[in-house]
Amino acid sequence: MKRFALADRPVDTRALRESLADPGCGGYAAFEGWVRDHNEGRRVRRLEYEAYPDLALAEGTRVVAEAMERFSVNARCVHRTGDLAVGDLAVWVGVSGAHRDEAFQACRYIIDEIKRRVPIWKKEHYTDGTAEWVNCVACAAHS
Amino acid sequence: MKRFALADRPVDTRALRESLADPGCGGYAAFEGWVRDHNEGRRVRRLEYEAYPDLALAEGTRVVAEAMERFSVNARCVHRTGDLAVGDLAVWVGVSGAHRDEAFQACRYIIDEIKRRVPIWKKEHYTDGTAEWVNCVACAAHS
Amino acid sequence: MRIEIEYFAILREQAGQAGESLELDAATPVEVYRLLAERHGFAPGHDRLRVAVNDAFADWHTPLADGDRLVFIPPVAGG
Amino acid sequence: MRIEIEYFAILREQAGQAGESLELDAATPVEVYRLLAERHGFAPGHDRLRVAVNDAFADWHTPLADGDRLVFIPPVAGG
Repeated sequence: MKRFALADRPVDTRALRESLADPGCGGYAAFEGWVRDHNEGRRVRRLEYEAYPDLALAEGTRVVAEAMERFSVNARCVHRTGDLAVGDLAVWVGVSGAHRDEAFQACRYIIDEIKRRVPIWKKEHYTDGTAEWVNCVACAAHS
Repeated sequence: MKRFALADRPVDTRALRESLADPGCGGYAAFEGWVRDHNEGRRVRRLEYEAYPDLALAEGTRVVAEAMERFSVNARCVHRTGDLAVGDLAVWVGVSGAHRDEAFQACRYIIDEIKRRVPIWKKEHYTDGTAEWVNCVACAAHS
Repeated sequence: MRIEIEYFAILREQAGQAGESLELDAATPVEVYRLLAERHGFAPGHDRLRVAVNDAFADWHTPLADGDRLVFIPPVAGG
Repeated sequence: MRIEIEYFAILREQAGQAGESLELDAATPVEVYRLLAERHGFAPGHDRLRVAVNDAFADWHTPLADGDRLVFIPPVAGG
């Protein structure tokens, strides 16, 4: 079972959740990132996610392993790549553990670290026809 | 749409999640409480949940409304009643919001307050044939 | 006046019934609880429980009215 | 020596290609980045990016070896 995966098509979150079922676990926390129709005051029409696959897999796997070790839980994460529409699931995190406190903390840790450390970039396409790589204002300045 | 419900049979978490979908939301956090095969060193075979239905519905609805107001999110919660086996879902909380921080905080708030304030009691049946109402040691002393 | 009592969970088991009704003079929930705790052997003092009157949380010292429904609420599972 | 560069996301678009290869004398990632930033018009200084050598995060001042694969990593989406 892969702890972290990239997916270029819709994610079967039900099967992922099933894979974390465990009679020793009393708490399950999940997070989903959805494509939102706006960002910083601009209307978003669709998104594009592009990954640096080898390093994204290695770093994503590392993040999930860190959470499992630190919080004594079982966990998985899947991140979409490619073209997404408003409402689509962009990232999924699931965590099962003996107690809810660890499950919540681990789930939060994973999504925060994934967003911070894993090389996956997001390009927003706006309703006005423009597009922009998010969080890279300085990069885009000369483009 | 009921913000808080009691269910005497298995819960369709997929439909509940769908009901929270919103193009303005970028974050979805969910929590599930599962029946665990052990508690405080004892092997659990099954559980029984008994609610005081009128007040449980009123207080559960209040908890979810508080979270929606305080964190500016959309949220729902369902709690099982009756006989549950190890691995069964006992309680489900789902929250969608513009950002993940509010979604996580609201989800945590709801499950914590539900467990603290809503009159639903849990009886654990152990593999050794005994049974006990949880968190009511003083009540059980003379039973 | 007549007061209706409903029991849930451990108190239902200890009382051996899901509810009962009492004829009383003026009374408060704490007085009714003490009476019934003695009758049925409920162990905890009222300060470990909460009480609902007509399906709303209430103060233990609110005067009761004819036809009120009382529920004593033991600690909930909490996790 | 020969160094392979792969581009992703905004740098791929700015470079107008998914990768290229360079013949160099001894060099470090920061030297290669400066050279390519000038060639392709990459705006940010190397301190705003991270670098990977052979698919692992690396120091900007590690000496490169023949055949190394370099990837420059702009800030990720973060939310």
